[in-house]
Amino acid sequence: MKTSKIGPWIAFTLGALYFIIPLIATFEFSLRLKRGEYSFEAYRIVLGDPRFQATFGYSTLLALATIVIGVLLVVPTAYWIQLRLPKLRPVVEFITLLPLVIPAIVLVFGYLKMYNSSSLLPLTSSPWSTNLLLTFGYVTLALPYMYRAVDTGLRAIDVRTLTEAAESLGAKWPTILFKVILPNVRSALLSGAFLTFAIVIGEFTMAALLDRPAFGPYLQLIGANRAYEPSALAIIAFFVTWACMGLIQVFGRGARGASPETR
Amino acid sequence: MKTSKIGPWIAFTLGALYFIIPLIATFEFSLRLKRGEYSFEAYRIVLGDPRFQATFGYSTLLALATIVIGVLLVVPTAYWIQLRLPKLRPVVEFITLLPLVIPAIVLVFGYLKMYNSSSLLPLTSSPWSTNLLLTFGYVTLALPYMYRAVDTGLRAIDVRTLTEAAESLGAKWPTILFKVILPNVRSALLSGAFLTFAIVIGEFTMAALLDRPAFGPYLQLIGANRAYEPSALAIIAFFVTWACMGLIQVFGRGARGASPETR
Amino acid sequence: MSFLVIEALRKTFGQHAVVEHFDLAAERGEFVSFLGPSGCGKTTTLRMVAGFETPTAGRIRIDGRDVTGLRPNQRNVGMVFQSYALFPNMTVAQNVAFGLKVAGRSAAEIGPRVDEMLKLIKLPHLAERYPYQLSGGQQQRVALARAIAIKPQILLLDEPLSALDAKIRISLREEIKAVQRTLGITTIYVTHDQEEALSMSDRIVVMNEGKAEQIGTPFEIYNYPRTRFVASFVGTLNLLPGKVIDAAAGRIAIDGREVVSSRGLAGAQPGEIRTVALRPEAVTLNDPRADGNRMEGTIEDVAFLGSVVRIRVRFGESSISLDTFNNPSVQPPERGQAVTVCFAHADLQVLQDAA
Amino acid sequence: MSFLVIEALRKTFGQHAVVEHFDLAAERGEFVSFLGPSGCGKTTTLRMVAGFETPTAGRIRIDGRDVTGLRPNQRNVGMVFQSYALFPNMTVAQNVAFGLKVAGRSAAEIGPRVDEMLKLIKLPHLAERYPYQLSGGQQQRVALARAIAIKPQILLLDEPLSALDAKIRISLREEIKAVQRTLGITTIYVTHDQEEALSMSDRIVVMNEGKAEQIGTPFEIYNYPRTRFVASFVGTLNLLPGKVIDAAAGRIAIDGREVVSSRGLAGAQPGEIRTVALRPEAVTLNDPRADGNRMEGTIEDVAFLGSVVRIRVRFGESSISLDTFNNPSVQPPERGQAVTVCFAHADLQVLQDAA
Repeated sequence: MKTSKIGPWIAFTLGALYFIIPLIATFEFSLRLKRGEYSFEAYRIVLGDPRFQATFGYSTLLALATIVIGVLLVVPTAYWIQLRLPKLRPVVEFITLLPLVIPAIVLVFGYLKMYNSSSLLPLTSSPWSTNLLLTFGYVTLALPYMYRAVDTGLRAIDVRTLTEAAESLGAKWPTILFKVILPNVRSALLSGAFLTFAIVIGEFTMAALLDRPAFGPYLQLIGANRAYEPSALAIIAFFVTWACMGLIQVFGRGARGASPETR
Repeated sequence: MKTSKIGPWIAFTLGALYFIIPLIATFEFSLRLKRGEYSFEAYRIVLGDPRFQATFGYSTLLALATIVIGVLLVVPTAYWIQLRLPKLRPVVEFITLLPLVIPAIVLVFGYLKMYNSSSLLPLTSSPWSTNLLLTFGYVTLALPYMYRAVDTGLRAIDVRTLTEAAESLGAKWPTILFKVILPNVRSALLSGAFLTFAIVIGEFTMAALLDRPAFGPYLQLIGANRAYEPSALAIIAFFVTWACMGLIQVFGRGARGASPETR
Repeated sequence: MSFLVIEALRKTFGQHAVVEHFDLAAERGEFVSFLGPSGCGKTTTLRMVAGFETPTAGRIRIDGRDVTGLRPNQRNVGMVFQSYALFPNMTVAQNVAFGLKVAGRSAAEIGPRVDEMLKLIKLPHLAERYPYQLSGGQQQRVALARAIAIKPQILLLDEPLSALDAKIRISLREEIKAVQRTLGITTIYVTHDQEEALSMSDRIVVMNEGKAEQIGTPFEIYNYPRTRFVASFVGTLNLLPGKVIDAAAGRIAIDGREVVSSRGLAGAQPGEIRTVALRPEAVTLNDPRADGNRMEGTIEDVAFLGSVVRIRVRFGESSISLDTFNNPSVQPPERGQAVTVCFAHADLQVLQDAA
Repeated sequence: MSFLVIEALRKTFGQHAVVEHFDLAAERGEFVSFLGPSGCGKTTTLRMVAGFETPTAGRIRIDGRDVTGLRPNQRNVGMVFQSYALFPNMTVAQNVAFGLKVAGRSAAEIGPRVDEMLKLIKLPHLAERYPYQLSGGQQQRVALARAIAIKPQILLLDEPLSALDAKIRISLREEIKAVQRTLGITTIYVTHDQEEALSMSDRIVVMNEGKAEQIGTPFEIYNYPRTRFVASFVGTLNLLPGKVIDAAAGRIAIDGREVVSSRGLAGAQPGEIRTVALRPEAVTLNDPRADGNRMEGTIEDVAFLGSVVRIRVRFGESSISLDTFNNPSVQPPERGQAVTVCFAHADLQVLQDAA
């Protein structure tokens, strides 16, 4: 039995190298801005660039808006589907998977056609409303991850029986949702939120097509015109997302520790 | 109880409209190439374009290669993790989620730095080896979906007990894998494969940065230079992915019908 | 009028009727069990009383009030689930207090009530624990405390012991019964375990394929089953083919051996084959004092069940199971031993349906 | 040498010893049960015999061959799991044939063997069904057929009946026992249900906290438990505090009432408190013929268990449970009734440990 443990470790190591080697190469390159020595000069330049600060701030704001709208959309839907309409579950799963496979470009074309300045909802006519449109695009993009995370969280706690137990104790919908259901999927929600954050920060196509000052297009701009700074930016972007993923793990583990399954 | 069924139906309808209206708007627009009448002229032009055929064929080939490599990578890993190293599961899940949050642009920078023509593995030095590099990029990109699909499939059948049952009946690893495990996750595999296919067909960033003649860059090229054809292409891309998703549902349902849980 | 009245209850899912023609009248403080195999409709019936399922037809009245159309949170019923269903984010005390808080009681009222409940289930020392820190048996006791803390009109239990180990099942069933008796709360208990139903209930509803086959006290259900299903589901009746010899005298032949039943063979023709039924505990082995029927056979199987030893004796084509009490000073008999089984004329029932 | 020999078996997970000092010698054809509460190490021990867990220390020998280091597929053991573990993609017949195919038998050999197995479990008509089309009980019978089709040296069953309904559990346990006896296959059966272990086993290993507390026949385990854990886990012993009056004469007072034990009170001082044990089936109610101990009390509880009626009689601080057979012509006694309980001097055991 012991020998068969080597196989997965090899697979695991290869998988880790597959991601880590390009990362190290990029990092090493990003330190070489000053000829003949390693320095963080590229990072200093990038972090001091006002466009970096502006685009990163803009994307962060949009990410937070996306998370709020996504949570309000996904939690009640996933809860009701699980509780009352389990037969609709494959349909909803299908819908939440659509954004994965409809290229972003198609979605944006659709939006542009639908919301152009001569339409009923001229969302592209002002920066503010274009921001709104972009946020909705991001909600769509993040939907699969948010839905999966929340749905998995809900499945882990036997929503149906907990709801029935609360109902038989006299509780009404708001109480059930806020006192019984939400506290038990809090970590799933956070995990979905961080994933959404990471996706929005790195997104390029939509922001570029709608011509908004987001972090993704800035990343590409720098990438096309500079040598060492893009590597530094890539490393920064990686660490931001990495921090998000780390937080997912922390919250995910916290939830598992407090759930009866792990006893 | 009946009133509470309206809520999810409204959510469901809104969700559906959210995707369907842009789609219909795009479709309607794509029919207007000939002034004053609806026609499929844009589709005729697009489908007759040799570049469409070439790029679509290229992307299909790459998608198939991605699926094969992905399956060979993911199935044994997921199986071993589930069977012998359940403690590694969060780590592996973390790794498989990385491609979602590391912007494609970072990965490609890494690859370019690592495999440039002066490196040990000069993969970008010939078209053939760049194709290989792109395929590996796609494998990375599709990893989360493939892994999730296979992992869910494996979880549904209690791999561990089935493996032990087969082992106690004298079976060795190849028999267990090919006679017991694979037939029971076939539909999960297919679902992961179709999702991979849809993703590769629509991917833009990697193919563009590595300068390969894939369908995604072609889509963007047409989008930047033509009026009605991009809409037609978007609709075609949508139907290809839709067909893939439909197949997922068919196979997914077939699997559920044959599993004991639904009795 | 009875405290809980269920009239002509019916529930269909699509074409399939899960519950049909279900009537029940339970008195205040009564403990009623729904007993039957999986899929017999017992849980669906309970869920209609709780309000989780809407009946297709029929009425449910609690204390004279028609609750058929009310939502679960308007019914004031306490529910205990097979899976415990404790709120994982709350401590034991918070779980028990939940229903009281929802009802808007003051903290001064809730505190003592929670203490009282935890004392009742004998877990006052675990008030600050979380559910995942408790054993299954403890979790189910907390679930019981939570359900009764709100002083429900009716307590509903849905196979509460099925997920527990055999030993804990028995001790918890005594505890549930004691709590129910102490509070005098009207209770419906769903189970597939005949021993649970027999030992806890004032009355049992034996269900099969959506219908109540028989309603009666455990004593009635066990000793006077009205249908063949009840007879075979509850207890371990010996069912044997007997050939009628003389109906008036109650003489009948089992496997060629003549026996007598004093419980009526009305209308049977000589030579007719009838099913005869015999409780295993009505049969004794090698009892010199017994007058009545005697049959000679060979011991085929001996199962030591603890306080009872179940012995199967074979006679040609048929066999009879009989129960004797374990006696520490006498080893149970061996397989293959020749024995005489004895049973009273009055204990041999002849069933109405032809064999 | 015995057929299955387990020597000084030990299994630790990290610091925690799950199984310790485990020794067992089972003869060819013997049916041995591992009985104990959850977490007592019984399943881990079984899994070490099957080869799914590697022992930390100790040896396992089957028919003289040391199998401790062998992989499960080299051991020729048949395993039946709680969750059935049938291959969902194969029919019943294909499931049963799996082990034979793996062993490379010819189709001409496999066909008849599968038919034979399906006949043995009485499901020959379901050969072409898939597992999901079967009930739980049928699935478990197929799992049994699959395990024995390969003619294993040892059959291992891991709580095979825990997932089933009470009624099916009883009928399946008789079937498993019958199949085991027909084939004469050496069997280890893991369970937490004392009645299962008592009724099926030739010998029982009662386990607690990773150790075998007692190994013996059901009769020995039930009637002569060696430790307090065995006494309380197996059966339903009455344990009462008694105050020694005269050790030599065996006189002792229970709740102020003097009784006599003929089973030895050696070394006890007058006035000392000792625990006395009494089996419920050794006690009778209002028996005028009985000579021996008599105590007067009040009926506190009556539980109708089917063939047995369990009555609890209270005397001041203590209470005694007793078992009587159900009698269809006599209603069980009522709570509150005054009664006399009678038991023989020989049935009153005085335990060695102080109360």
